[in-house]
Amino acid sequence: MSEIGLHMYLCLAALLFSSGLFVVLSKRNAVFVLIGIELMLNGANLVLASFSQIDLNGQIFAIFSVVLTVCEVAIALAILLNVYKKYATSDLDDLQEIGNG
Amino acid sequence: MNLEDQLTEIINNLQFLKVESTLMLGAILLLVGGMITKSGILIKSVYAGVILLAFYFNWQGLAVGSTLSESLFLTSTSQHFTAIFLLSSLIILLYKRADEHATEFYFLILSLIVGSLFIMKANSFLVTYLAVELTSFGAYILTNFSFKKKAHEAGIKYLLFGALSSAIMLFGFGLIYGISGSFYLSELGSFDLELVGNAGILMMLFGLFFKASIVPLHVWVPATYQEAPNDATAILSIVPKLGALVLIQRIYSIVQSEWILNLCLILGMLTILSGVLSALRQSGARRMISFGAIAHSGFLFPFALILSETSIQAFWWYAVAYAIMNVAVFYFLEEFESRGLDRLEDFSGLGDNNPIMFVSVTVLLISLIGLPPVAGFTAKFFLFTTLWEQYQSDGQLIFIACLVVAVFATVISLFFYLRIPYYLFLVKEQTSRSIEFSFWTKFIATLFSIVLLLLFFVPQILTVMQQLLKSTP
Amino acid sequence: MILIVQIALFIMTLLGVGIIVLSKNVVHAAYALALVLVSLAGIYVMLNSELLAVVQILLYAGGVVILLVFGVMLTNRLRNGKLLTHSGNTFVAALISVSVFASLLYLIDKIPLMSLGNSEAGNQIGQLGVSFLTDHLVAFELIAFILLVALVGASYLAKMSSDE
Amino acid sequence: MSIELLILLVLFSPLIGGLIEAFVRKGSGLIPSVFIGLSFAISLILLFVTDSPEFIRWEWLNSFLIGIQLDKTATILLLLVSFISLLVHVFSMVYMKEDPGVNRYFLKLGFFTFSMFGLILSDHMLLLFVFWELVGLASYLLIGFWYRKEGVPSAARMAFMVNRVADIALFAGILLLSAQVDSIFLSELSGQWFLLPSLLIAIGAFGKSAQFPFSGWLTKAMAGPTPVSALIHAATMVAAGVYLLYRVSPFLHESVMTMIAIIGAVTALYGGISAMTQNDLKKALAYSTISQLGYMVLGIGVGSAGASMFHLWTHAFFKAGLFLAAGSIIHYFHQLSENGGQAIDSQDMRRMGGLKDKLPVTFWSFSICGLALAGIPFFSGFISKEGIILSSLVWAGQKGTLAYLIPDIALLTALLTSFYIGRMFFLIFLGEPRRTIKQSQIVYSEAAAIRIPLFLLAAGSLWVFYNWNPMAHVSWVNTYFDLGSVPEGNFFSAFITLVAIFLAAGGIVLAYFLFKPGARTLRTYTTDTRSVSILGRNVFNGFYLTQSYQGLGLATYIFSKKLAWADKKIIDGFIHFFAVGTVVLAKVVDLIDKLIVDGLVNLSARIASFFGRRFSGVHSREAQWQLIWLFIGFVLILTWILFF
Amino acid sequence: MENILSYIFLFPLLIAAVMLFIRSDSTGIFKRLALAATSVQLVLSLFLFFQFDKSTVISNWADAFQFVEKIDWINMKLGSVGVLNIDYFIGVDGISMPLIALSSLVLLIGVIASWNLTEKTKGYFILYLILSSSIIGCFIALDFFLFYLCFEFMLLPMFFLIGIWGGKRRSYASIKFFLYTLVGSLFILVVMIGLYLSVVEDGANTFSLIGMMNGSYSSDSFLDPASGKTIFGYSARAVAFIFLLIGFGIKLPMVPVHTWLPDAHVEAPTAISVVLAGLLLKVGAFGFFRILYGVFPDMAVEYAGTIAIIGVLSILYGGLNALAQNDLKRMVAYSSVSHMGFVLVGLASMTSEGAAGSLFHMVSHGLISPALFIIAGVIYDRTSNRQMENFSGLAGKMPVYTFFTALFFFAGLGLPGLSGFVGELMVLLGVFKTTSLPIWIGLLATSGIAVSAAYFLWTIQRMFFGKYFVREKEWESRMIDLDLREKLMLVPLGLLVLILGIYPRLILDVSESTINFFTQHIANSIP
Repeated sequence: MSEIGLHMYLCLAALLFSSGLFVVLSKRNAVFVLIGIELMLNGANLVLASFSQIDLNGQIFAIFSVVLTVCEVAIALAILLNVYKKYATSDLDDLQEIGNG
Repeated sequence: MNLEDQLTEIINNLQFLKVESTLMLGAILLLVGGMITKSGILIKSVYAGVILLAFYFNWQGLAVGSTLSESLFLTSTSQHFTAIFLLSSLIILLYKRADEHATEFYFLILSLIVGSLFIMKANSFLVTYLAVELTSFGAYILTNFSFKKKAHEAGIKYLLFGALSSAIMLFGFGLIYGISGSFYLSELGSFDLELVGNAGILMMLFGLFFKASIVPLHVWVPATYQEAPNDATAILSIVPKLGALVLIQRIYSIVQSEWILNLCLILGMLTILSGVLSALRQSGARRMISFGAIAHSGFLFPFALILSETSIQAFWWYAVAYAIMNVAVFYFLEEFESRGLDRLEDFSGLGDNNPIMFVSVTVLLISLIGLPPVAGFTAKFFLFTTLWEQYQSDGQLIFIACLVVAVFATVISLFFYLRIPYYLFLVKEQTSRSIEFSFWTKFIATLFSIVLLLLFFVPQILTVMQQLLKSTP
Repeated sequence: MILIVQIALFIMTLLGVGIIVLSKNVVHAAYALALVLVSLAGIYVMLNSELLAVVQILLYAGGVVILLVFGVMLTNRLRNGKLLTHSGNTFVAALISVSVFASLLYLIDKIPLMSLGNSEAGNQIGQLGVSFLTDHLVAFELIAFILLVALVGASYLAKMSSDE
Repeated sequence: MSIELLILLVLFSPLIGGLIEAFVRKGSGLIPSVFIGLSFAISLILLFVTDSPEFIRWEWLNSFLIGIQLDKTATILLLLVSFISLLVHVFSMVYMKEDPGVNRYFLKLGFFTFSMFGLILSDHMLLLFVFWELVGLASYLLIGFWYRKEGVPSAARMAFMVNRVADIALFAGILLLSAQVDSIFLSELSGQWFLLPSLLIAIGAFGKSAQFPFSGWLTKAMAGPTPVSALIHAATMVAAGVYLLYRVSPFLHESVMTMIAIIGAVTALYGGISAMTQNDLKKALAYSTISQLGYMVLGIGVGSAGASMFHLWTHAFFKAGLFLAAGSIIHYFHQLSENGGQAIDSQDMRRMGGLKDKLPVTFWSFSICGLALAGIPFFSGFISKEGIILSSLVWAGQKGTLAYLIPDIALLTALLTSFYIGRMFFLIFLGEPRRTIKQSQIVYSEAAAIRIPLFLLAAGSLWVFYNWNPMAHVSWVNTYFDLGSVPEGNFFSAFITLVAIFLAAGGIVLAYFLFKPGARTLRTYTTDTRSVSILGRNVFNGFYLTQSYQGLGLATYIFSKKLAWADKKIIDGFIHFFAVGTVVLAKVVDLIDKLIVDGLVNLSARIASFFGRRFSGVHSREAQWQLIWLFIGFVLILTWILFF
Repeated sequence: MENILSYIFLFPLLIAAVMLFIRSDSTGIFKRLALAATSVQLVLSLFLFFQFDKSTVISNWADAFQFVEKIDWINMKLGSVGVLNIDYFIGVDGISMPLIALSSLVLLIGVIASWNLTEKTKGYFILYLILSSSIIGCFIALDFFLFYLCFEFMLLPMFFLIGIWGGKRRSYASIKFFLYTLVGSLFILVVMIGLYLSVVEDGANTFSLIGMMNGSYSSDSFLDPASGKTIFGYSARAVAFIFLLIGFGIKLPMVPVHTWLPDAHVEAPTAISVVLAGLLLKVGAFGFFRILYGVFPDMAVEYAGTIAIIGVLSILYGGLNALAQNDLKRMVAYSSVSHMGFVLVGLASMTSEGAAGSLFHMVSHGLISPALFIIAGVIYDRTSNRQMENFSGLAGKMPVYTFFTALFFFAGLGLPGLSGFVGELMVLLGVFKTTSLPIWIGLLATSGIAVSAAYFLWTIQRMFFGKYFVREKEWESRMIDLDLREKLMLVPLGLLVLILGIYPRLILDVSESTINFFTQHIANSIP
């Protein structure tokens, strides 16, 4: 078979997930972190889509998840807007006011 | 089955969505109402009406088993916990809340509850995921609702954690789905999940751990609880947490694998320990209580993993006690914070000032520690009993370990919970301040402590309540 | 042919990911994300998930990326005319990511082989539509409510931020 | 009146008298004296009406009987105690008249007498122990009577503590015994006891009777008022140990009996030597008492308990007499110092002298009692002491050669005894007053309350009351003590008697030569405190004819000095060291308590807070670090699931 | 008078509830109400004491209890455990009867001791009355849950009473106290649950202590002696026993878990020290009687040696520590440790003499130690100081005070004729009589008496004898002899100490049949 097999898709998904994770953990900018999360979610979606060969449920799940992601990003940006307003930065490092004392 | 039959059946089964539908429609009604009027009282009464109606429906309707094309799975446990959610969301009306954000606030609270109800009742992966996300969205937004600087910080952090854990969860669903081809929780038990499936379940559980604030997904709790408005925090600390635990209980009852038990109990112990140990060093009242709430998740956790009848009932009992304690404790914090009492030192020597209020607080804190004669003790007592009994029946040492950790943590929790009464009564006041509370506040405070005492002395109230829920008309 | 397309899509995706990981500029990253998303849409098509691909392009590539770019614009000060960010904990982050990746690969390796592309092309959209209103009615209802919540929440928050 | 009632009357009337004196009608001791008199009278009646032992028993603890008995021994001892107590009460009426605490004093005295009666009447060993302790308490209270004076409180405490330690042994012995034998009623004792209880009980007796090495407390006890010393620390309480040994001696383990004999002998010698160089009047008498108690214990050890009890009886008379005489002397000097307005040490014998004319009754009674003590024929001491020496000889004959040390020591002590009492006599009464006091201004005469007791006690020290034969060694009193007989006299015994008389007389003569009025020793005695060098001057300027005597005397003198020092330093010191050591140990234990036991608690708190800190790292403010923590957890768990 | 026990138990609570509704600025009323409440309590318990039937024949633990009241309290279905049945189940036997009488007396005296309190009287007396009820409750509870409730509920009032009204380091002391005893009670809680799951009565699991003591285990349950279950390789019963030993040992207190006691005593106000020493320690000891020995007689036999050694250690260690103290109250506190050691030794002997002696010693110590704390309080009230070296020769200045001090000191050091002696005597009789303990234990325990004499006498010498001296000039004017209030507290205690010393059967008769059954119960468990 000349086509790329299921496993390759899954590996791509894993790669997306892990590199998203790397971005989340290492980039300071909140938007960047969001991008990382998007990557991770896409990785997960890819898993679902790959398995949607069994029945349609996988695809449906993925569609719903895309919708949810959009909502999430919208909320995140709304909050980020507020944060920027108050902190004048969107670097997570600079958000360190909450703590003991 | 042809489409027509399917649709008819769905229409027939829609009645099982009565509670959720009521809440959702009520939420929309609230939103619409908010456009018409800014009157806080009106909004609150609509909210109360919706909750009461939902409560009525919850009391009325009971079906056990899967329904709506297996999307949902109803159990009596979920019905009981629905009652807890509704009641506690009713109680938060006692909190002071300016009319300014009332519409959106109560709308989001309702959405949060809907989400949690679906978490408990979800059967298909999709609904589970959506319910978790719905709950999270409500929670993310509510965290910002004090519109203070730090609130947004807490909000964005909460959201990032949440999104991450939902990504993990989604990946987990993908794996389970891929390996089993199944799309329903109730079918999990009928497959050999093997390694991949187990990893998927683990990743799925991570998402639930996040909701239930179990180690290591508890890190968002202190910041969120600290910065969200108090009434929102009360709900956040009760509703999603219990919902997730109920779902974990159901998942475990389906899968029942050894490793889940061990993993969860170990994480439960870690949760307890990390909660109490971290709380030791806090100097802000609310932050300390937040860590206490983490510890309580750990205390609640074993119930979800022990499937004896005792455990199920004790779970309900502990949950009720926990709900009442948390609603009460955040009520008090609200009252104190509005008078500038944030840090523990601020409480110095206030004990004489307003005995009724502060004695009630002390009663409440004792209950949180788990000492007699208040409900918290009975709850802990049931926890210990459950663990003992489970150990007695299957002899796994991990239950004893859990018991030891729980006992040990109870001692430590003495240290930090008691610091508030310590400052109140034992530390002498440097400058004389006068803190006044309204009669109404004092009345509510007393009521809370009376309820806590009553639950200790007449614990059967709750079983009777359970019975009442069961004997639907 | 299909293989070439597939490989191209894979390469595009990897390219996008690489840019995101290595870039310091948020805007570049956002564009790279768009690239990744579009390529993924292509991959979905390869996986016989056309509706998903459509949704991906419409919502993700169209919605999310634009939102993100706006987000970047609204919430970042320019540094030397560029939207640069720095990163930290790179080593630990890389370590964790690599170990996660390794674990996932290990898992994937355990998944039994399945052949692709044997699903009936048929009336997939129709089936999906029916399934939305039957099997996944609750989810459908729920997502509607979630959209409402997100809408109300996000707009309210945004409003509050601009009010002050 | 039934005998039970009489017994109870005897027992309680001193206490009632004391209570009335202290709380109801505060007088100067008349009422307590009357009540004691009542006890004495009843005792006298009891002596004649009691044929067979009387028992009173009651259930004190559940199914645990205790009781009292009145047998012959008890009656005669009751008589003795009540008699001496009566005299001391009367004496005290004058002696203590001006003391502000006189009412308290009589209460304590009454309490003591009550306890002593109880001790004598006890049938059950536990009851005996009860009164034993009460007697000790009374002694403590009376020694500490002048609690404000320097050294008095610590003296009282030391006396009580030394007693207490021995009492613990007795207590343990009794308890051990109660578990091993059927009955611990004194009247029902039987069999041979095991070593441990025997030993413990003997140790208890040694404590109360000031035997070596417990003797130290008795000299300390002299801090109390002198009449008290006469009653408690000479006549009655200290004899309680002897009494107990008398009661249990037939049942004691054999080796313990030998030990008793040895301890008695050692104590007798030790007391005698120490008494020789004392300057303090009461100290000298105290050492003498120790020595005499040693005799009694020795007697019990050699199996002639009856003889010991007889010596107890006679000793009670002459030693009480001596103490009361001492009290009279001290009282005299007190009067002098109060009237003359100058503080003087009223007990230093070196500064006395010439009191013969000032205190004639005292002089005569002291002489008689002193002769009795010295063991001169025609006085009671001779008869009783002879019994003990003879018994020890007989005993030694049965035991073997080495055992002859015991009678030898007894004889040697007889010499020492007469020497020191002679020395005291000469120092106090003869010659000129070695003290410059304007005595002429004061007219002092001995009050009747002083004269009568002295007279009676002196009279009681004469031989006639005991046996018409002045050379006998038994008397009618012996018939009241039917445990342990006194051997019959024979030629050998007559020889020994002669030796004893010779020794006694020799001692007095020796003392006369050293301390006669005008003797060189005395001239510098008052001023020079370096007594060894005084003796050195004696050697060269004095009696060089008896160089060898002097050499021996010097050695003895130096040795006695050393012994006194040793007594003070080593035995007291040992007790002191023991006390200090205990305190040090206690401090160390306290430190351990603070550091380790508490330390553990604090340590665990510290550990808890350490972990608290580490955990709060998870809750650091940096969101991404939290995420990293989260994923470390995730990876760990995942790995666990995957690979295990 | 049918529910007399309930009246004794609940009357103070009722009065406390009444106090809640009185305005807190009317200070005088609270102490009077508290006095009334405790007086009524005392009268009722004296009535009970003399009504108690001493001659019952006991063949079963159920026979031992009189004035039994049993009301269903909590009755809820709890899953597979069945019905969670907790009863309001109270009664007295010969062991608890003397302690109840003692408690009501000491509590009354405690009220008198706090008569001069002016600060926050309302809170103080409410807490005090709650404390009284809990103490009595511990002694009369026949339901383990009820017992535990009362046991635990003594902590909180105590915590606040020490923490709010205490001395300089009160917060440290109160937290230490709370921590220690909470740890102890959690140990007990765990065992309690285990017992509940193992003991059945009438076919249902039960908290009934009678059922537990009678040993009606459900077959093959965890703590059933016959089942031979183990935890970590140790016999389950042994583990439970050790847990209880620690739990009640902390309360007792036994060495080495005693260090909370000196701190708590020193910092507590006089009245609270009185209650603490007089009663709370007795609750710990009562736990030994009722639960350790009552429910686990087989383990008690097995661990007799351990308990005896701990007891002897407590006696000597406590005594030596007391000797080292300069603070009067601290000295008394350590002496309590020493004295409670006798209770352990007596119990370990497992003879009726030893057990009765332990009980008697508890009562006797319950009279002596409150008095000693009152005595320490007298000097503290006058000078705010308790260091022994700051005082000397008080005997001349304060003769009545000195008299009482000496009386109670001598009672403490076990002088015959006073109650302290009887307890020690009986304990030692038991120890020497039993065959299960070596002789040296008895000898060491006896030597403890000498140690106690040493520290008491030394204290008398230092503080009361010698030349009159007080450290500060300003104290001079305050060194007055006992006033009426103080005499009112000390005289009854002194009289009782004397009476019990001479006529110990006042207590012993009451407890005789129960104690005999108790020892027989232990003896029966020896296989």
